[in-house]
Amino acid sequence: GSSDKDSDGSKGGGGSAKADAGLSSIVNASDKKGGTVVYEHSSGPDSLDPGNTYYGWVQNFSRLYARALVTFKPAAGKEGLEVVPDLATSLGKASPDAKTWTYTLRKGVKFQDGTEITSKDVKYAIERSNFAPEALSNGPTYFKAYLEGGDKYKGPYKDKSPEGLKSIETPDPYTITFKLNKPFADMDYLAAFSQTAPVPQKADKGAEYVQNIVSSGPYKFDSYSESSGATLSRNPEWDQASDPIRKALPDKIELKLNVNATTVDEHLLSDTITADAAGTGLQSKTQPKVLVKADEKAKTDNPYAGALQYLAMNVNVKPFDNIECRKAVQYAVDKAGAVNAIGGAVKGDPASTLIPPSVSGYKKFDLYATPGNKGDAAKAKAALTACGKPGGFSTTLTARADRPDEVLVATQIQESLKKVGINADVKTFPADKYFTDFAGVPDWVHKNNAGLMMMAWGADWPTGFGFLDQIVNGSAIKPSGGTNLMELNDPKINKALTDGIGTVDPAARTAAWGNVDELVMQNASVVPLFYKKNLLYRPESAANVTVTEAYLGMYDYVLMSSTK
Amino acid sequence: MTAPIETTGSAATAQPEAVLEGAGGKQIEGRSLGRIAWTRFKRDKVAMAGGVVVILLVLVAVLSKPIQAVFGLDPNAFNQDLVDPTLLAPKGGFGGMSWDHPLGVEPQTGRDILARIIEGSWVSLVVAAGSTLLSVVIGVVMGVVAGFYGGWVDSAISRMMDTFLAFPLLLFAISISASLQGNAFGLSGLPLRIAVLIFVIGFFSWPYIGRIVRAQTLSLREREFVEAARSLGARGPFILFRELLPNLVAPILVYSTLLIPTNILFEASLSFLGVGIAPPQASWGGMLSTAVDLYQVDPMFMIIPGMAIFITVLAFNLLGDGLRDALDPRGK
Amino acid sequence: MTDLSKEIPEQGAGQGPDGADGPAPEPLLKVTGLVKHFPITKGVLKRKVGAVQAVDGLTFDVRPGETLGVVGESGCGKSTMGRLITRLLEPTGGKVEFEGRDITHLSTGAMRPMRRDVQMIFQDPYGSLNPRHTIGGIVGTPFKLQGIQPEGGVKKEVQRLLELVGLSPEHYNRYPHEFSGGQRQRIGIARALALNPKLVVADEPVSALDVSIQAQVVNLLDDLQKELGLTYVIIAHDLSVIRHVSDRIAVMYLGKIVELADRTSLYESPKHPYTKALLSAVPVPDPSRRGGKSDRILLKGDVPSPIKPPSGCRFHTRCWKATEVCRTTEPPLIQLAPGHQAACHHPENVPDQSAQTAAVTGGASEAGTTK
Amino acid sequence: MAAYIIRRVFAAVLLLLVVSAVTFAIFFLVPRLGGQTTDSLAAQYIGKSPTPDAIAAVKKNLGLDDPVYLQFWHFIKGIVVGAEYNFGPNPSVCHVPCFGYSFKTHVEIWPEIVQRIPVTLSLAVGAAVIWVLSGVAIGVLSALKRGSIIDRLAMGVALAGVSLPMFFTGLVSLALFSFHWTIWEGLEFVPFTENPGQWAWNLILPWCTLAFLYSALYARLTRAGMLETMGEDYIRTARAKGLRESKVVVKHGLRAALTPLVTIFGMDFALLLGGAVITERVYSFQGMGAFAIQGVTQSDLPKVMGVTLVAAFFIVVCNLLVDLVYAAIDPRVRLS
Amino acid sequence: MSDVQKPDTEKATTGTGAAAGSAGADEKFLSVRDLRIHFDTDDGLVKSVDGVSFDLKAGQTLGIVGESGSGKSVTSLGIMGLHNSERARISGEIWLDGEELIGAGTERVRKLRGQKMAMIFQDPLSALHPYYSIGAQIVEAYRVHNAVDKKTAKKRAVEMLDRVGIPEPARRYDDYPHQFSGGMRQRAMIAMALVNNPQLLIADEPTTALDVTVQAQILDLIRDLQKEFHSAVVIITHDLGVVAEIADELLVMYAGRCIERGSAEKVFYRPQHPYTWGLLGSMPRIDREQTDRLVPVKGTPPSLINVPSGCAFHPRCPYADVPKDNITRTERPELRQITDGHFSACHMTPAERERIWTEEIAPKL
Ligand SMILES: Nc1ncnc2c1ncn2[C@@H]1O[C@H](COP(=O)(O)OP(=O)(O)OP(=O)(O)O)[C@@H](O)[C@H]1O
Ligand SMILES: Nc1ncnc2c1ncn2[C@@H]1O[C@H](COP(=O)(O)OP(=O)(O)OP(=O)(O)O)[C@@H](O)[C@H]1O
Ligand SMILES: [Mg+2]
Ligand SMILES: [Mg+2]
Repeated sequence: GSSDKDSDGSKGGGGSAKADAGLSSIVNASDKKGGTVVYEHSSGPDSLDPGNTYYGWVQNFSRLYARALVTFKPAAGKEGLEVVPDLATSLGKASPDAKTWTYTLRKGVKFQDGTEITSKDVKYAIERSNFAPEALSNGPTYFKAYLEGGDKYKGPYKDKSPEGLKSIETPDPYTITFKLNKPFADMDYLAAFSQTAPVPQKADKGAEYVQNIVSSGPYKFDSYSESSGATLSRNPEWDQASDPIRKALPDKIELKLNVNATTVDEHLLSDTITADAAGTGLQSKTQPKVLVKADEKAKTDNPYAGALQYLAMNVNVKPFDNIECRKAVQYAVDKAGAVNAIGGAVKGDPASTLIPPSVSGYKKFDLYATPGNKGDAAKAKAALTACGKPGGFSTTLTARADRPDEVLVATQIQESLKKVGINADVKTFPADKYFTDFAGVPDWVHKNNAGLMMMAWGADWPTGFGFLDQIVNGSAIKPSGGTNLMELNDPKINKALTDGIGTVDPAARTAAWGNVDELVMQNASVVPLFYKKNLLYRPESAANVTVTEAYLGMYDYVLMSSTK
Repeated sequence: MTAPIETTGSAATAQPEAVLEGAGGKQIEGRSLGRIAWTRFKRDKVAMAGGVVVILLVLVAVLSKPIQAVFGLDPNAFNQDLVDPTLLAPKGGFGGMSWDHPLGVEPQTGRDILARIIEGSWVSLVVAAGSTLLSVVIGVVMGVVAGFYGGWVDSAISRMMDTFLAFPLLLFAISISASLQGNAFGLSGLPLRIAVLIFVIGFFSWPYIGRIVRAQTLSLREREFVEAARSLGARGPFILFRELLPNLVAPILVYSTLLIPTNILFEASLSFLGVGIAPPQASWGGMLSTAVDLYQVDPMFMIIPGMAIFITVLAFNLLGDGLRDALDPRGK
Repeated sequence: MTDLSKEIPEQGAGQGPDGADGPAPEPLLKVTGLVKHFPITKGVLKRKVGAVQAVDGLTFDVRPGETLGVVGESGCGKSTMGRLITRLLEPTGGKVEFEGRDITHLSTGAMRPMRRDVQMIFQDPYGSLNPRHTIGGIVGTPFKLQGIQPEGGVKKEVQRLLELVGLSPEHYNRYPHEFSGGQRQRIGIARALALNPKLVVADEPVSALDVSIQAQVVNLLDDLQKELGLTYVIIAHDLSVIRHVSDRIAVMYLGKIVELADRTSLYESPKHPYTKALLSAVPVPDPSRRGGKSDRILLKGDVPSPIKPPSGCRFHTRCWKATEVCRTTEPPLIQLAPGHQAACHHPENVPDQSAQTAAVTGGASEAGTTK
Repeated sequence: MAAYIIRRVFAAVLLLLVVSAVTFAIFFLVPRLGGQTTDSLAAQYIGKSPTPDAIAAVKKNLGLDDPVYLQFWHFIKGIVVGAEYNFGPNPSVCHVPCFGYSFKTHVEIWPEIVQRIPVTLSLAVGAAVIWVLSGVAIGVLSALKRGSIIDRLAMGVALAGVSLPMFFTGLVSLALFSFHWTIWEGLEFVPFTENPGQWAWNLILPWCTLAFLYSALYARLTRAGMLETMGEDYIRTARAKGLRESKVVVKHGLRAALTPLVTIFGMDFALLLGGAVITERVYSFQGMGAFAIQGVTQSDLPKVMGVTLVAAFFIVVCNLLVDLVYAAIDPRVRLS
Repeated sequence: MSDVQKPDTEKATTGTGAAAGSAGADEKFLSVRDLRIHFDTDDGLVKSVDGVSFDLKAGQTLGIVGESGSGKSVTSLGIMGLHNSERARISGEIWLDGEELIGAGTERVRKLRGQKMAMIFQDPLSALHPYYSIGAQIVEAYRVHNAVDKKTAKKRAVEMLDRVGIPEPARRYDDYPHQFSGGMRQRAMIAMALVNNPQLLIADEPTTALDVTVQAQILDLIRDLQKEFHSAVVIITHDLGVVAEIADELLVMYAGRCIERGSAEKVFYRPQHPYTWGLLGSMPRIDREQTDRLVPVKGTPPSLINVPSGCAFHPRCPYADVPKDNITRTERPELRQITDGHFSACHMTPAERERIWTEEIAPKL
């Protein structure tokens, strides 16, 4: 665990947990059935359709009504990063080349309408979620990328052939086999996506399926509205016997959407709701309220969010084509100041690597250490001189306008760069077009001299590959919508990634990621700023509370129950 | 005998001969209506106060860069040592007020609030004045043309104004300024934000003044001095610019001064909704919307930009009210 | 400024027994069958649903140096007539000739030079001066508009004009609101005279003024006529004023001239019943006349709407002499005595014009009573 | 009168068409001004890594490449006969009246709006009642006691009211009454049909926030109007009849003074019906304004467009009503 | 200037003493004593009415003439108690039927308004409420002072409309002011004023907005009604013709003061004030032979804030120099009785005036 904090002395015993107790244990553990768990969210999900979502919290939440082949273990601490079978009887069985993966489904698991779930339903779910972008555009498309012939298949809505995607085979109702186009050892993580939760073809209405989701889990939808939210109640067809990981304690789950963020926090503090569905923690303004009072602070957990805030330097924009200039920035940046600007230690830890500590593959090292992480002007100036720009230079720093913290950090960086003579002009752009129209478009970046770009990244699944592949692999450079903002296309790095993911041995695989991380840092094109942290709050009535690192450091919603 | 001008004049100098005799014929230079209005305005203490504040504000806005340079203020300089990182709040009471930072510092970043208020003043005023100017220019041109030419021109313009008035202004403003982020019109960054705000606020509110001007023009057009000019062979433009426009100056002036505060609030609202001026540029609305998130942490931070907006808007309103009273031919 | 000494008004012109056939001097202004209808429109499409028949067939002329007075009740079309002859309005029909030249449909541009010769004095001394301009600016406007550079400069000329109308040249830089009604009217007159016009049309030049001031302006108009040889068309509703200033008088009723005669003839023996009623209704500042008002004719009701004027003789709805023929046939304006025209089937002081016997019909009850 | 109404209704329908056309054109144009191509528009709807095929399919499906008038025509047609889009296994139907269809979240706009109308309506109606009553009362009082302490005080407060940003007052009152003193906790919208008492109770704060600004405005307007009408000749006539002053003020003065307010009220109320954007945002009420903002943050144009059109519809309808009310109260309008 | 002097007041009262002093209230239906109405404005104190006194018997008509702004309307509104008590400073006495009004409470005056005294205004269009039907407005006036049901009131209103000569009164009852012509509006105003049979009718320029033919109708109507109800009538106008037609008594105002008062015959035939001469001289007359030139009053009316010292008329008076010692410029002339019931305020001796009138003025008229 990362509970390296000084646990605050809330001595009041009586079973009340200490701060960060949720990081390593299940707080307020209980087996009592009943009660209503109420979640609130300040906006809304991309979709509650398990096949149409990319949001971490929906992946977490959807497990209440959608059972994927495998899932992360609802457990405290590092255990939570473990993948365990859910709908399948065991984890995936890989061929030696890690290109064929087979799962066996449990027998007798039923949809809410009583029909039994078969491998066809799982296959269909994957087909619809990955191959029908016009209808279901939100989710990740790893299956499309890794399955053989994935680039050809038109999706179940257009391709009405009975066999569908040929690289997913369903030889019998309980077996499903995936044929990949290249070795891929992280397959179980893909199978843990809610996309593998079964969807009965006859109930599928494409995007409108979200209005009538057919549950395979312990809860089913009573009502759903995009604006106000959803109410879930027990699914009578769900059978505890078929489900080793869920206890399904609450009678009812309520999800309220579009609640003012301030109100969400107030509700948490006043114990009117069980959790903030987003799982990103309290807002800045609420933070002092809970931190100054010992008894309030005891109710907080402060986990890593599995995400890194970093500064990308585009190696094709002058003068960042020169590694010395990149190093100058590495030294000049005041990471401690950046952390402080967004709310101090509870919001993040100064970072020196790409992979955050909560992601498997994390290796601790710091190539550009500065005293107190506050930057080192002397070293920066030296690097500048080495770069041939002793007087500094001017560049542009982009950030996402609707992310206030990011803008704040950008301005803070602007200030620290100014001290060594680098003038960065902060320009902000709307988040939804940041990658498609601006920072993710190399042409635009080159033309606008956007040498510095703010970026934050969380892993799609908590392994080094899941974290790194999309941001440092040369294949992630795209004419538009790219996420490799550095335009890093280092054959060494690319190869290390490919080799790593082809390694079936977990330990060796995990070790590979740390090396990739180091390679990237040697290139100096990424300034890791801080590992993001969430300041979570456990209301009095919340029971079975524990942080799951697998889902970006939010509470585990499968476990969570309420005494109310 | 109820011509409005007469009552105004009767009070002051409607009896020139009597005055001439009384004053021994020394006063020959005429007193224009503007002068009379000014005399009247000067007597209105509240409006004068508003006017003085407005002038100060405009000076601060115009000279914001020099002021910052002279006093060494930097609206974007972080002073993180002055802020408690976890509590976010400035160290010390009263929002971190000190000699170095008379209005305190921003929570989280420790930026100097005075500097940001000064920096924000020009943004607020530029947007408000620019959009006011835009809507006044369009409104006056359209209103005058409609009122003066009448007929189908009037019908067309009036319909157009109806149509514009049927647009939900705020929704339009929000969605347009949200759509035009990044770059457009060959602009990007702050200039684009300002241009978009000016356009959005100004372009959709011209019918309000357009209607007023049209009505005024319509009534002025019926006045005999227009007929008189025409009987001397004056053409449209002459009548428009020489005869009508001078008489429209007063209502336009009053309306403009009253429109500016509305637009200041509009800009602040848009910034509050996150589609206005983008940070890190300081703007009052933006400051307020950040402050709103932190009011429990540091109430001063909310109060100061709130007060800045309030005082500015109030001053403009007072000035506008005073001008209206002073320029109203009916007097008091 | 050189042709000031044109023609001295011939005193006799108005009173002379000259008919249309007499060897009269060429009329300065000749109006034939002048018509002005204002369309009434409705809706977005500006559908025409009717017309205000403000002026409906006027024929008269104005001779050089004379003063033609025009009287009539409110809304009978006097101002419209004034605007038509100054071409501020485009006539719907008929013809306006000035000095023999047809100006009926001249464009604004072509009218421009003519404007020097025809000028206007307005009713409302408060509304006819732009409050934002100085007196100098107002009186100097004609020069500016006509592109004339008087010798000695505009300012000097303006000051001369101010003096001419009895104002101090020092008032040059003052604003209209600093003047009283009478003074403002003088400013308006100065402006009208700036271009040395031949014809001045004055629309109710004194009705907005106080009695004591009225006289000042009336006298001024009088003096200027003598001095500059002006020709006036003076519109007014005050019969006393009209009598005082005019040589000939046209009486209008609902867009038509019902009687046109020289002053003495009209006041002494009005031919049209309307004129008669009008004259008898004028209050006389003589308390002794209060008792014996036997000759007072009290008309009933108001002037009908010019949108739907009565058929036949337009006065028949209020006329105590009306007969069937009045209802159906419009009486022409004909000469009943030398220099005295009237449009009536049953004129006063003259043999009946209608062949039909004056059978008083039911119209009498709604018409009028003689007291 | 009937003819007048028919004419006005006809004009209103026409106006609505024009408004929607212009709105449509603007929403068509603005993204293009912002540098977006139909490709990038289409790309928004198809996930992270759109293939050219998919883009072409979306463009075809949504008719993004069609000229603007054709798109507008489809939109208008949708309102009357509904629309269909081919995304999933079976076509997504947008039922009549189809005020657009969100391609991002795949919902029909109209039912969403209908769902939110009660929220906005409750907000607007309640606030309107408060501000009209209080604003007019204060305005009349001020006008009658012109120059007195009451007048000065009321006008001072009114001036402050119009000078304070609404979100500021809203947030401050939320902070004070809901969070600090917890008089209103868990402020959320309760439908009137569910619990009228709770409905009203929960709306008090938003109502007052909204009403504060408007009643300040209306107090000023009423005062000005009253001062003007009370100087009219017919007021003198009413007094000359020997009427009681209260009757002179209310029956003769107020009636005339309020007439111009009807127009302004119609406009203000209509604009609110289109979404009390800021209030809804501050109090997180799911009204039309919040829906529009949601559309804006999600770059989901159909939502914004739908709300805008419905709002325009309210404005046009309110204007129509204002005209009719005007005709009813001012006999001079009726017959000319 | 301090012309609110005690002596002045007394003189004015004693001046009329012969006429008013001994007479009982029964004879003088309306009696105004030294009425002063001043307004505080931004520009100074406007002395709109500055010491006006007159009496009026029931059944009699008083005409008030004078230039625009001379205080005629202010006087009449003062009698009706229609000035805003906060903005106007009113002093003096107004006796109506033996009751003093200025000292009386506002409620009392309100009860008298519309019942005992009624008023007709100059511009009937703006004086009628545009939103209420003619009938409703008359009914309202009736029901303020008579506790009757609507039906009775309506009957009364229709009756009054009929009485003032509006054709088809029952149908026109529901019409709105803008549907009436000018003359009809004025008739409606009169109907409204007379609906309670007031004993005092004040008509402020009742015919100025009307055409001659309609003016004649209205004057006729007022005269007939007066005869019928035996009420006292105050008629304000600047048209001497109208006054001559209808008034028994005449009061000429100048700059807020009464400068001549007397019976109509006396004022018309033997006017005693240069201003009255000016008035008569400046109007063209239809009943006389045409004169070449009118004799205007020179100059312009004075400001009421800076009323010229002494005789307010002196800057415009051609005879200002006739009395010696510059007395016209320094001392204010009092209203003095010349012959029985004929008063005038001029420093010239009556003999002198008589001479100027007969020798210089009369021949020119
Ligand atoms: N521009 C116009 N449009 C429509 N109708 C008009 C217009 N000008 C005048 N009228 C109408 O024409 C008729 C005659 O108007 P005009 O002004 O000529 O009358 P007038 O005799 O001058 O009346 P007054 O004595 O009141 O000035 C009136 O009924 C008037 O309403
Ligand atoms: N409420 C007021 N406040 C200030 N001055 C006033 C007020 N009412 C009237 N006056 C002034 O009093 C003077 C006399 O006004 P009044 O209306 O009595 O004149 P009038 O003789 O009726 O004139 P007219 O013939 O124009 O009606 C004017 O100078 C006017 O400006
Ligand atoms: Mg006219
Ligand atoms: Mg008056």
